[in-house]
Amino acid sequence: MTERPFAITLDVGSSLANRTGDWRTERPQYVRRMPPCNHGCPAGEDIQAWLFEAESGGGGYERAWRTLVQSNPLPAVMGRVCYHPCETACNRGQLDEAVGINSVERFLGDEAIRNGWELPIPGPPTGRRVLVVGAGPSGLSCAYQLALRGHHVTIRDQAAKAGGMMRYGIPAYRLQRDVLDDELARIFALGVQLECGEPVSDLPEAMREGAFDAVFVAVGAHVGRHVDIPGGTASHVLDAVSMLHGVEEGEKPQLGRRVVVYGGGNTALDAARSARRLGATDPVIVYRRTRERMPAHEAEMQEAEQEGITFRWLSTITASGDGHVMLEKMELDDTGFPQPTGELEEIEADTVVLAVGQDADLALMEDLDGVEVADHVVQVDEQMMTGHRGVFAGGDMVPADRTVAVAIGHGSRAARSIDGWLRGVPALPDPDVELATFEEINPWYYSDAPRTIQPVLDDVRRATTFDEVVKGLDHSSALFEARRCLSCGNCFSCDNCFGVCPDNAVLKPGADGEPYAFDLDFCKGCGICAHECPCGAIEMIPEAS
Amino acid sequence: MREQLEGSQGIARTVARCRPEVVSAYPITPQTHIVEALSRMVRSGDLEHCEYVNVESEFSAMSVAIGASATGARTYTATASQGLLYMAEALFNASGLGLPIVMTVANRAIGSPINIWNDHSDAMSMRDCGWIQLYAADNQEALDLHIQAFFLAEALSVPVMVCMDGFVLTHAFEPLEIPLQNDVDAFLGPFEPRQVLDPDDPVTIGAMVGPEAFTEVRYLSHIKQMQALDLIPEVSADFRERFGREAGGLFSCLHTDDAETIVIVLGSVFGTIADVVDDLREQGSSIGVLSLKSFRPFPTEELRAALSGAKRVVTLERALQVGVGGIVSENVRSALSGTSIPTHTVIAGLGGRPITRKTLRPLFATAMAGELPEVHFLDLREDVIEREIWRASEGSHTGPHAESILRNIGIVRAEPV
Amino acid sequence: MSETLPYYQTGTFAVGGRLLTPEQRAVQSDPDRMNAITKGHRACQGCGEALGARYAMDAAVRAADGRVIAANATGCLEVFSTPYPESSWRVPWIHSLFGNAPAVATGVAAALRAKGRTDVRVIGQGGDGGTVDIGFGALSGMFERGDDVLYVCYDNEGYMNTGVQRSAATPPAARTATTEPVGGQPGNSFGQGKSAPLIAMAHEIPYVATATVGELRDLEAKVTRAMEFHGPRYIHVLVPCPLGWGSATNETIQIARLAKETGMFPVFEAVDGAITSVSKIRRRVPVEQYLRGQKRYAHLFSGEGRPDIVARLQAAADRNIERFGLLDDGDENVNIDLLEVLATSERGPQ
Amino acid sequence: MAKGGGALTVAPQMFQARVHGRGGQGVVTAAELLSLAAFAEGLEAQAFPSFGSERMGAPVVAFCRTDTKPIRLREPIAEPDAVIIQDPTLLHHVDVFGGLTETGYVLINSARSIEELGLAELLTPARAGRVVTVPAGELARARTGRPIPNAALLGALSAMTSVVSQDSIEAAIHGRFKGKMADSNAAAARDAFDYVREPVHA
Repeated sequence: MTERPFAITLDVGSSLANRTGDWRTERPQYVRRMPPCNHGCPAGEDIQAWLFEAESGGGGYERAWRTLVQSNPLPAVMGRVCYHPCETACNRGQLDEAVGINSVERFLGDEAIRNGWELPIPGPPTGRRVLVVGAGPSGLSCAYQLALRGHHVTIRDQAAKAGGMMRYGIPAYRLQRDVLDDELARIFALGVQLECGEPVSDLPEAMREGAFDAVFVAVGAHVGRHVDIPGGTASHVLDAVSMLHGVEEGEKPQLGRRVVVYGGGNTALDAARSARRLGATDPVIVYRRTRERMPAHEAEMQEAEQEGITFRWLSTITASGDGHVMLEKMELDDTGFPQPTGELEEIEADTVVLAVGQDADLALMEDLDGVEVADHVVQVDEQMMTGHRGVFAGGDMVPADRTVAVAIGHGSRAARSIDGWLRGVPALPDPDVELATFEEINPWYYSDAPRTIQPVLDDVRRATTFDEVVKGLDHSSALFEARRCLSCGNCFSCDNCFGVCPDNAVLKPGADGEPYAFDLDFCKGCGICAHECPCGAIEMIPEAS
Repeated sequence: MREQLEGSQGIARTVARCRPEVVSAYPITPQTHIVEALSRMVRSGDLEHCEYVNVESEFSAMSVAIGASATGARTYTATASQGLLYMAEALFNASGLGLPIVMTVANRAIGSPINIWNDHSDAMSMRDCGWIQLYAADNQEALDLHIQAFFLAEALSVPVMVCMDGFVLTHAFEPLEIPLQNDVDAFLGPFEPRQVLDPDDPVTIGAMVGPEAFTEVRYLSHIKQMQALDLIPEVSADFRERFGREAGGLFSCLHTDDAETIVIVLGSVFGTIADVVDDLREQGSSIGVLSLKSFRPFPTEELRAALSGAKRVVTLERALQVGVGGIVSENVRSALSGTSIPTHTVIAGLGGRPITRKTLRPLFATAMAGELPEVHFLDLREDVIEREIWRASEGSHTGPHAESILRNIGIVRAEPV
Repeated sequence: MSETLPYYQTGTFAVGGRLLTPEQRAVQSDPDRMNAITKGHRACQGCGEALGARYAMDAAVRAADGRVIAANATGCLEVFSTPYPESSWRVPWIHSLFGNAPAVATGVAAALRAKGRTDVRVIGQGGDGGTVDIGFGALSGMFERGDDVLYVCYDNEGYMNTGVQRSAATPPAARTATTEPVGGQPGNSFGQGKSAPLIAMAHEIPYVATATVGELRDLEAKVTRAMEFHGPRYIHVLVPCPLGWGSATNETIQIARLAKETGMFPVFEAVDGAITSVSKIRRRVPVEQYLRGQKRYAHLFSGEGRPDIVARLQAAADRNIERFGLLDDGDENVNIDLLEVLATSERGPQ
Repeated sequence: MAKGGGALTVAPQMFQARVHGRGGQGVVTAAELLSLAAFAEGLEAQAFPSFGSERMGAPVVAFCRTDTKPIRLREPIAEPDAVIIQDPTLLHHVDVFGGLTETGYVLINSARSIEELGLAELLTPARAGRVVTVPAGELARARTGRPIPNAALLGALSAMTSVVSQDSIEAAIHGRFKGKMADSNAAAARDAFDYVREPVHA
């Protein structure tokens, strides 16, 4: 077109000359917040990161697993036995139901075993030697992390096999042993040296003799507590820990039909459910407080009830005689402490199993100067180091929840500290990242998708065998579950900011996954991008005046 | 070849030969016969590659024309009277956007009182809308002006209004020469729009323009009309060259060269007056008549030259600027400003009242005698006025202005009997 | 409207997503999208109309393979996009007058037909003032003649460009500069206004749809669908105006979403004059939640408040929900008697 | 083209005819046909209605001028050389003879005589043979089935005045109408022509 009319006819797109950025009083910026799942994971997993990979399915599963094992070498185990505080923290729980993180973790762990995926190649040897006492989750985790850093690691354990409580505490119906063995083998394949049936009694001597530069002690808590029950001799009384240990070693304890388990923790449930499988037709759990106050995990309680375990709340065993025990009714006082009522009842009992707590055998530490023991546990600092330089400790023997996840977390944290200690550069504390709360989520953008229910073993087999009760997810349901993740606090490339900006002031890189950017020459600072970000990964900050 | 045709049919057939691509119209007397004929030609296929759009109002008629013209289509519409006023907003828009739309205005009075007969109130009311306004003295010229209008519009990228008297011309049967298709094609050539809506070369048309540029935009449209003052005579000459007929131009003259009294008229009344003027000439009177064809742009300089020899100028017009008097006369007066030539206004033929030789002869006699008032209303029914004025003014005073007007038309306020 | 995608993070509701196939993504997620209205326009912060216009026009442009001409009515959109010497449009675009956009679009379409240009599609657009008020005659004429034009009305429920005066699309009780919250019945009167979409349907044109900038994929999908038809088509898009509604600039989309989720603004589509689908309410909320976010309704909550008026508005929303079957009760066959709707309507569906 | 019907006189310089009738009787068409006929004769011609919004039944006037030179005049015809009255019921309501020239023709659609119509005063010597009634409506009905008298009256006019020939009238009718409509009207015009030329009625 020649000689277009002046002023009334304009060239297209000429408004690019008008920089509207100077209208702005607030500017958007992308942030990375701490997802509640990561925050809640004692093992320190970057759950959101591996879910992100898993969402792609196919090749994404291996990428997801590799991200996962950076913090936890035992996904298949953890996917079975973890009480998943991550799911308790999951924001999606406030929308419909928490993402089944644990089931996806198990799926990935099983995929790895099925496909023979191997752990990362360790770094170049440092020549440093570390002794790990205890082949439980904590020790294994520590050994794994140290090995990756190029240190030589020797694990010593008094038991016949590695695994600690994973093998000798957790019944097989919760954790199939072949799975455990597979994941352990993978760690030892890294060059970690395992010495079983080798109790360590004198730590300084062991270190000197082995020329170890540092030691991580994680001997667990394998000593079952006892309570005196009058007349106890008459009937068969044993403690849960040794019972479970025995079962693992192939013993078939004669429990009889009527088994009374005394205690309210997970161990009590393990004992009762194992007893059921050993022929006890109607195990009873006796607990001094109410169900609400029972420390055991809800999921386990439900499974136990499904298996016919019965409960006697607010009860204590005052005496046991031949074929029976005497229960006394309790009531909670104002402080919530159970008080005897004098109200007695006799129930039949062939066996009484005590599950009233476990302690660590701290003989190993007692002579070490500087080591401080309180409440039957060893005190450690932020770095997991005891009062004795170079001696680190973790797992059930230090103050913390006694779970596999916590143990694994201890192990890797200790490994980081030991590595730093060996290098003379103290490990940096975790950066303080703001937590991504549900309020920052814009739930509208997430379509409704209730979680997948994992299949379970049928009742008959649950009553008679130690087969695994809870089954894994198949590919499609694992994918479904992974994709339920809201990606709290971190961009997942949904293009929403790019799409909703009325001023076209969000720049999108060509490829997916690459970060978006704000075109501050044109952004007017309306804040729609932040408000409409599904996962709360954009915040508005005032313009510097 | 000449044919005995109704004016409207002649216009329709001539417009068709200009090959419009879009015709949008809303019916209004006395324009109807033109658009009826065009719609028939489109449906029958006699007018090819043309869309006829039946719109729901004149406002939309012009709006459709605006959209079509901006898309590069040669566009035509026709209206009259109230319809032209209903278009008003769009008329300004079409000229502001520089869209070369051609429109026939079948001149008709404006209500209230509603009146379907001919005068020029409609077109005159739109004299400032930025369109070129051409007036036809007879049907042949009306036909020929439409061809020239398309040329002018497209050459300058400005809309053109061809004004022809409603009924007097639109409904009159007379011999007409319909220009041949080849000649029209050769004269017009294809439409090459100055700007066009096209995805291959997108533009933004119709921006909001502020104080920083609005004056310049207006000035440029003024320049366009000034250019038209030069182009209109050229186009008319070229037309004569090709078609062998006089048509258009800024104005045409009869016996004006040596005339003491020059009568200026617009439109079809020229014929009747020409007859009278010829008779008076035979009787030795020094009178001539000037037929103004281009009212917008107004040929100030050219008129000044043409009228310079006259002793007096009488502008006879079919519209009244209520509260002022003549409209064309005002422009004539400005053309003569600085000269001592007296100008007179004769308001005639409002709302279809016939302008006849019977009253023109005495009018011109009075004029030549130098006894014509500055503003005169031809054939005014003074008895009615007298009665009404008296009735209206009972108990109140009409005031010196009103009374001087009344004196001009020979009414001295009567006392109650 | 929008099919469920196997992506439970974003479902169908975000613009794009790395796990979606290109077909599943919105036009707006494409880095190479047209941006028919580009950066540097002078719309207010958080302008719903700027957003809606880009979505509609980009979708139309994609559907027409880039061959689109737009005719725009006077109004905010026109003013903020084309102040001399800058234009934000990248498609051929014309602004003529306030009340004639449909007719100008008709003229463009007529010219294209005369020239045998079947490749180019025509879009008419304007605000609610230019569409349901001053331009309504032209719009009806365009519908009735069957002109091949898609007309998009960006409804911000008032004359925002001139300083927030009342239009025929202004909802009851809303405050505008000409319906001030004074007197016994503060704000805009009940029982007034008109439903352009239903009236469009009464013309039995091929396609009519409503949408909001609260569900942008839906808006895009409807424009795309509309482009599959020829003849007159009408899409009525609710576009919140932070200035005129007194809403936060960052809540433009949220407010639009609430309009739909409360039932205040039914989202549906109609083919040949019959409603063929409605967008179900996902999470029903009381109208109060919608109203409270907007200062134009502040008088309903200040002091004693006017629960009676809020209740009337809730009743209007409930009527819409019942009339258009907006709740997902599994009943998918939508069958709405237009006459019944018009007969029983206090104000049509808006 | 050939002059028909034995023209007695040549047309005067300007000939002005005024047609009176009612809306729906083809008054405007009559004027148009007359102008077409004159044009066919090689004359200049101008026809125009009394502009207005006529409705069925309302009194209507139409005009036709013919001349040997181009016609510039555009005023209504105040002094007709001929008046054609399509509907005698107008005689008492409208001044149909207003301005009729001394030698002006009068043609009335009626089966009754001028005297019977009480118009004897029209029969001046100057108008000898120029004031005629013709049952044009009946002739038309006989040919066309409808009592629209315009074509027939034009036939009668050509018989009286020879301003235009009967052939031209029929040519005009065929130019304006098609098929049977044209034929029947032409026939009616011919009948009226013969009716006037027939001395019996003169």
